[in-house]
Amino acid sequence: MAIDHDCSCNKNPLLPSLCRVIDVKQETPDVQTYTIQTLDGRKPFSPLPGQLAMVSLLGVGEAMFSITAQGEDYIQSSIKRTGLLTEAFHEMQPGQEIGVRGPYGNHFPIDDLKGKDILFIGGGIGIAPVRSMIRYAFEHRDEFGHLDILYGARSKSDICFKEDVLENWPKEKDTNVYVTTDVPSDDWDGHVGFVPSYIEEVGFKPEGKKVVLCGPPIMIKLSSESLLKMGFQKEDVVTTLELRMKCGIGKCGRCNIGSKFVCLDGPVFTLAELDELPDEK
Amino acid sequence: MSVKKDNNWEPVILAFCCNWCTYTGADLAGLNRMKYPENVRVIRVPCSSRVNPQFIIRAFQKGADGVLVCGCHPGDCHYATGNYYTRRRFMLMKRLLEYNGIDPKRFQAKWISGSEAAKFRDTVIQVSAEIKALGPNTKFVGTYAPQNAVEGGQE
Amino acid sequence: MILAKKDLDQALGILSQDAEVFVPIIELIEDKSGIKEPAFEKKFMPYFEGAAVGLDNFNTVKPPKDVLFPNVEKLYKYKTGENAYIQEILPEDKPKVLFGVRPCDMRSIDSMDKVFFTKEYVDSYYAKRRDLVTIVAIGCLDTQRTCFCDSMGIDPNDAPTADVMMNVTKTSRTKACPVTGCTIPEDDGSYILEARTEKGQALLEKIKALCTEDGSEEACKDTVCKLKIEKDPKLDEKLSTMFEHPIWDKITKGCIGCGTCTFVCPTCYCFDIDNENYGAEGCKYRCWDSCMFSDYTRMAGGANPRPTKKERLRNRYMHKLSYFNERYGETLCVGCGRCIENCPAHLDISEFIEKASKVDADAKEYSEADFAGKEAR
Amino acid sequence: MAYTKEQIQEMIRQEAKKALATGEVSAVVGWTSTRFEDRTKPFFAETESECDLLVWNEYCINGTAKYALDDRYPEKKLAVIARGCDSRAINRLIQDKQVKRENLYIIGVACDGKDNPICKECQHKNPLTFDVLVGEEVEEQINADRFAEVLAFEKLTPDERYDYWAKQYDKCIHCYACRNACPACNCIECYADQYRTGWQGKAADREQNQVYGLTRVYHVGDRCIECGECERVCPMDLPIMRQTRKMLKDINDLFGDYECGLPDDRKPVLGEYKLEDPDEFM
Amino acid sequence: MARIGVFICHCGTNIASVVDVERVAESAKTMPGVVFATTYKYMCSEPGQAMIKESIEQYNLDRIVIGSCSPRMHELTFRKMLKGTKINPYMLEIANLREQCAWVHTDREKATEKAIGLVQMSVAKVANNKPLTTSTIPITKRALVIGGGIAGMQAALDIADCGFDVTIVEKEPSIGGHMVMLDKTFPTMDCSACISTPKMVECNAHPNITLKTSCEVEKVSGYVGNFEVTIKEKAKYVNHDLCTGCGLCQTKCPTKVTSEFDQGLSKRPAIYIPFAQAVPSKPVIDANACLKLTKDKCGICEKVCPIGAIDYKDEVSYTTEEYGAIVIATGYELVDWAEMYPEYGGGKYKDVITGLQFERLVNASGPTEGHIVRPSDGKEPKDVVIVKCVGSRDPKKGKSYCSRACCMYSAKHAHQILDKIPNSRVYIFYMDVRTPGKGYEEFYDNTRRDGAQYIRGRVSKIYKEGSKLIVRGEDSLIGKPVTVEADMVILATAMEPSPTVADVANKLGIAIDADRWVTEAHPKLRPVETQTNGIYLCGTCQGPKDIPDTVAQGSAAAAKVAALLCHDEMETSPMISFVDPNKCSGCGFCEGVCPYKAITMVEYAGRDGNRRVTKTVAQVNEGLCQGCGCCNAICRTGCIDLKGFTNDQILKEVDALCL
Repeated sequence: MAIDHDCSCNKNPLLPSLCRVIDVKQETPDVQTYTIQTLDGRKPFSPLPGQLAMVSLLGVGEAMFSITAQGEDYIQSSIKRTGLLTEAFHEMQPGQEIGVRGPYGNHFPIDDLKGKDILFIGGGIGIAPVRSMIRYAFEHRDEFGHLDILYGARSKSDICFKEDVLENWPKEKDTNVYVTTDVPSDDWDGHVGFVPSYIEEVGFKPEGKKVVLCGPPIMIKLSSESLLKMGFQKEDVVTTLELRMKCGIGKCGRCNIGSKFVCLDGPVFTLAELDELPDEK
Repeated sequence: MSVKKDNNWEPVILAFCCNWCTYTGADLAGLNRMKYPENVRVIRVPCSSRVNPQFIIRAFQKGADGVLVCGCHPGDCHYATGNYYTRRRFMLMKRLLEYNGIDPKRFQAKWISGSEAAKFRDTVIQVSAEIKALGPNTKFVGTYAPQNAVEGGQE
Repeated sequence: MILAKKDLDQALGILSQDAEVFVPIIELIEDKSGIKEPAFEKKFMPYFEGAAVGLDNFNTVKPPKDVLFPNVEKLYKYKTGENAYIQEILPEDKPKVLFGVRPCDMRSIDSMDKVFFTKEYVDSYYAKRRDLVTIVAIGCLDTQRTCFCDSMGIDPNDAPTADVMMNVTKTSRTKACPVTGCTIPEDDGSYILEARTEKGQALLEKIKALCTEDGSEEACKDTVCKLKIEKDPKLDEKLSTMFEHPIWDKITKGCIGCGTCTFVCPTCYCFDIDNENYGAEGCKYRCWDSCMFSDYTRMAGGANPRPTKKERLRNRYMHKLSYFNERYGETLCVGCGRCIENCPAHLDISEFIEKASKVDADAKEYSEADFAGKEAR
Repeated sequence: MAYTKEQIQEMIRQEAKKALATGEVSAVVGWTSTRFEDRTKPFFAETESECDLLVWNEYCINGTAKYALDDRYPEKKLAVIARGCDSRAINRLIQDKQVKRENLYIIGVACDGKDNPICKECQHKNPLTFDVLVGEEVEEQINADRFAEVLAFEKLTPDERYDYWAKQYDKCIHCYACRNACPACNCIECYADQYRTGWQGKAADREQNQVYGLTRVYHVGDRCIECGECERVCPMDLPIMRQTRKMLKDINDLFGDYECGLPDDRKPVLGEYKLEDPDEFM
Repeated sequence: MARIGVFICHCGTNIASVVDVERVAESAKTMPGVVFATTYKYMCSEPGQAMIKESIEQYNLDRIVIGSCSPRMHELTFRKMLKGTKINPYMLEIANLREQCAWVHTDREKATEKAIGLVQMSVAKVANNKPLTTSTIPITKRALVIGGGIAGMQAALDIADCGFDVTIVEKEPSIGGHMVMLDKTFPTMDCSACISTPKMVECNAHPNITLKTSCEVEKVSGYVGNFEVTIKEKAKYVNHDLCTGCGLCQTKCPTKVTSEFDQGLSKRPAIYIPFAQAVPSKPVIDANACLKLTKDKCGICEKVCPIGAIDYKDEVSYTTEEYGAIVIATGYELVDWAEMYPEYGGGKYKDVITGLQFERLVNASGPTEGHIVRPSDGKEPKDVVIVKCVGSRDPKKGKSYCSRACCMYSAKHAHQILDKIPNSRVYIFYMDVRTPGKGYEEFYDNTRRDGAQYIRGRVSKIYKEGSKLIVRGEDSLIGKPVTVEADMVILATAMEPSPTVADVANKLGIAIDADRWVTEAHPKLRPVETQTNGIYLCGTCQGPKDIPDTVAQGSAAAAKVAALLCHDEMETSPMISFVDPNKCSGCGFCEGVCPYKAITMVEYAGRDGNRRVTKTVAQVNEGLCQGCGCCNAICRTGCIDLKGFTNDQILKEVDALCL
């Protein structure tokens, strides 16, 4: 006898809804941000910060991306060109129809973060999921304490969301923004150096502070080490994982780490939670 | 795959033609206003040795009724030796396809030089007639063509 | 209810009238060249008149899971460009009967149910198929040498979650199958059928006329598995501490990285999603995938969290024996023995279970020689 | 005087121990027993005591050579116990530049024919390449009927042939055991795993199985060493060698006698040409 | 997703009269990726091109398909047009609606259907096109000429005169080749040495020419403009930097061996200058003959040399130099007739000689100082038989081709004999007389007038009776057997390529035919180029020819070289193969089938699983690759692909075929 399940009223979780890309923005030479809307001009769904969307380029393929921002009637996703599929994504033009399903996965622990100071750390395209949380914090500014944003990119031209990072966010109240690049360049007069060392250089104080950390695996690893060295607790640092995902609903099997599925139980984990999982990330 | 079976049925024949000989020969047939059946579609490749046998399988899978590979005569290859490899490759492939049940007339290879417009025309006429006599190809045709999905349902 | 063996074909015929009846059938692939003997294949396929039904004691190579979770399943079709659309393709409404499912396979379907029905999302495709299927399970009369379901806590004589349970009567005699040589009940034997659910009840209603109600017949329920293994009852917990154990290096060495074990496994449910295009139109489908394939977890940039067969096989075994327990509360290996029988490299999950049960979870070294006594002939 | 199985087994164990003792060898690949009497499994002996688990009997049927590809960039040598077919497989891998001879230590042992139908057709029971030979060489036989199966099958009508294969490909479950067991299938990344490039879909339906089946023959046909592993490992019992042998037969018919995996530096047939090759495309 | 524009050309009425172009355009609008489709009277016209450009802007197109005449006609035109737009010139496909549709069909309905199909395939292909860019490669302004015969010398001189450095590599101790052996040249009868030795001297003296005699090409790598050539210099045992060429050593050397220059008709010492006018005029030691080097005896030359230039310890040396272009001029040899024709005595009769031997006999500087005598007894022959086509035009025994020069030099030989030996009789057995050349027929006429008897037929046997050679053949004109008693027989033996050519061609990566002649890129239009860019040919390495043709080819090759070297850099075609090193297994099959040696196996820092390793992978040399794609079809992983004709593009084209 099969387990009781209600299938008649349940929406097919694998079926995307047809949406339209209404704007394409070139963030860096290899990152684009897409603004997505349903065909009738609505927001496809209302994700919580850190959640994922499965974006399907019909006829080509689909991939999971974090939702980096949302508005009244749109969501935004940023995609970095890494392979054949993302290359095809980068050929998208405004007006193009795509399939979107989601939102998937857990989200940043908003309730835990509320009332605390937050240090946001992003590296490269890793700022994309963090941005959704940063925006949430700004939208609910009074619910959070002091905000620090530390962002590192390869060079100035590789900085994603330049307007936000360099202009908008520094203007927000009670907010410090630190930006660094890996390599110096003529058009960059800011800090030069890698994120982990910059973290130590700034010398954030762990007391009453939560950390949201996102970026390439090696950056996460080294930054975590720096943070722990500085006295942050593993429970207070949240990060996101990225693995190959297909179904998004914890069924197809490939994104498991131990008994957890990144698409369903993740992508947001605290360092303490990650410690519990097998080393297969 | 819906089987196209009516009296007006025309086969779909794919011809891979090397740029330097056969494609030129086919162009020359045009310049000379020679006439041949409409059912051959040419894919231009630099050399017959560019043709991967997997393309042939793909063509049958996608519903081609016949496939033709044409290149320069051995010894005349624009790239010196390409068609010698072509020759070996397709001598074997032809037999393998036949072994798997594909009528040898459905896959043919021919050397046609840039001046042999008439040979190009004759080859097309002959292959077209042969395949027309055989009828639509049903072997290796994709069972998963999406028009099945569009028309029917699951399974 | 008692159904005489000789009436089985008739019963299947009746059931086939308004449902597709999947039953193990011995299919012959004739080799007309006469060089090799004709090949037999035993698989679950729709019943047809004259089919050589093989409800004997050999399990099918392919498990019955594809009736609920097909090898390839269309999800939706779409069109790009002008007049773009996305249109769901759900399975047909046709009811199905899975007839002759062994207890191990029945348990595997239970596991599948857990996967596809629980944890936030219900898989619409699986759900629809599952709802339309009535399952008739059969108690094993004999077991293969690779069968070890009773060591995994499954009774080879009973499948509690089936819609109908079917057992051979105690008085039934057996004989060797003239085709395959395996043990089967003689024609004058009979089956005892017992409905466990409403669906099952409805199914039995249809063949009631063929059955008798003889209370004196007793079901044969004393079958035991040929393969007995010593399994630590807390193996799942033990394994969860053994992720870095040296045993993994050793036991995965022989693996050739093919997908045989996953595709013949009744509980492997991993799938991939891909599409097939036809001009501007196309179709999204899902198909079985195997965690043993190198590209399974490989990411776009080339990095792979499970780069070698060691990590992949470890994940498979851990999934079967530990992860699934943690997530769904039961072991995912049902002891059907298919992977043991079919593994090209003769890897043996039962052997692993035994060894893992015995080893010291904290050992830093592992040698096969420690187990030599038991295996060397 | 011929050695007994037990004697050869003991010699294998001794050679394995010697190889490990040199310190240059990481493991010895051979066979060990399983819980079933009539079955052995491939085994990596890494310590002296594990060498005593190596067995030699008529059930040692798995190929050992392909394990050399598990580590393409090894720090130490891998010792491989090689029968005739394994040595040809090793030659195949060396000729395809996938392993370096110096990374292997080959313990050759003449094969007396295993419990595997293909062994009846074997023309090379003795290892062709080895560092040390265990026991004595055995007499080779010429298999005059090498292509009998192909010849018989060729006599069928095209429709019979197609239907036969279609049924076979209906069975195929796309597990790629044939590929992974085949010493000629030694690409770092198989075309069939490259779903993005669109050579082949991932679905295991008849269509994709046919595409895979034919492509496989084309890819390995001119390099097949006829070890029969593809057919042995197939869980669905597809007659895979019948396809590959067809190509081999045609190669023999068209381009002269041809056998692969011998210790020569002959190029695969499709990688070379002769001006005087037969031509039917005039 | 692509934004494709489709432009269907009427081509006046050429296409439009058979194909319903409007319907094709309408249909194209429904194809995946197409955002705009239109037709126009003449796409290739200026207004047509302007319209395409405007549409690109207006509809934000990123690639286009043009349905028009054959791409062989206007592909370049349209690519040039795209250079002025935001679209890369290679984001273009042309559907051939004229030559392969409208012109060959009459049924309007079916032709239109086909046209739609062709456009569909092009649309599917173009959607997968990638922008391609041409790259430039620098050119080393130096040329290498392999072979120092008349062809090589002529080529070298002409290149050098254009101001480029040239190196001549000659395997013999002197340049000059065969021409300098000859006595007179037909039809003008001027002295061969008199006109070739000045060329040799000029080569030696030319400031832009470096002579490398006793040298061979050892290894060639690189590609057009950038060849790296390793030259092997054989041991000479004489330090040419010191040697003054006084010749004393030659006169004192006790060893005498057969002279190659005199075709075996004389002896030379073991330390020798090959011939009097040799360039460089300095001796070398024949290591196989020298007593010192073979038996460690003698050593006279070292003792007599006034400046101590003898160096018995000399060794083979190698130098590597860079060149932008290479000319192969390895010349010919005569076939070994003795093996082919045992019925002519198989070499055992001394008085059966080759034409080249006769040249030495009749040459004033030859062994007999120009007296025509029998090698056997030194007597003057009266009856001389000349046999033509020995080894030529004889596919059964020799070569199937005609050696071209024999008809004329046989006539010349006849003329010389009749001129120098009073009352002599010359019989010429011939199959045909071929005299295509200025003044050639006249020369032949004169020879006949001089008294040479032409007998049409093959010689079946030559044997000796007493001191006479009996020549038996058949006069096919009268159909009767003929027997001639001769004092001497001259065989006009076939030319064949120098035995070294196969090796050189292999090193250069150029093709030779079944007879080992070097294959030219195109027999009509690219007669002095080889298949490989930057490698040219001239002279008899390509096929038998006479001196005027050889010299003409030498100059032609020089012109081609100069045309290349006068540029500082050159553009390469972007439609070449490329390798995905991450997928490459390094099996090297592609390397084996590449006709241009454009693929080499290189080390690459890749990954194996998650481990960093050094892999061996194929790499395509952009300068050498010509884009044939042979390597693509042999590659099992599909990791080597052809830009412009990628696997993906062709598969998509095939997919679109049956829609």
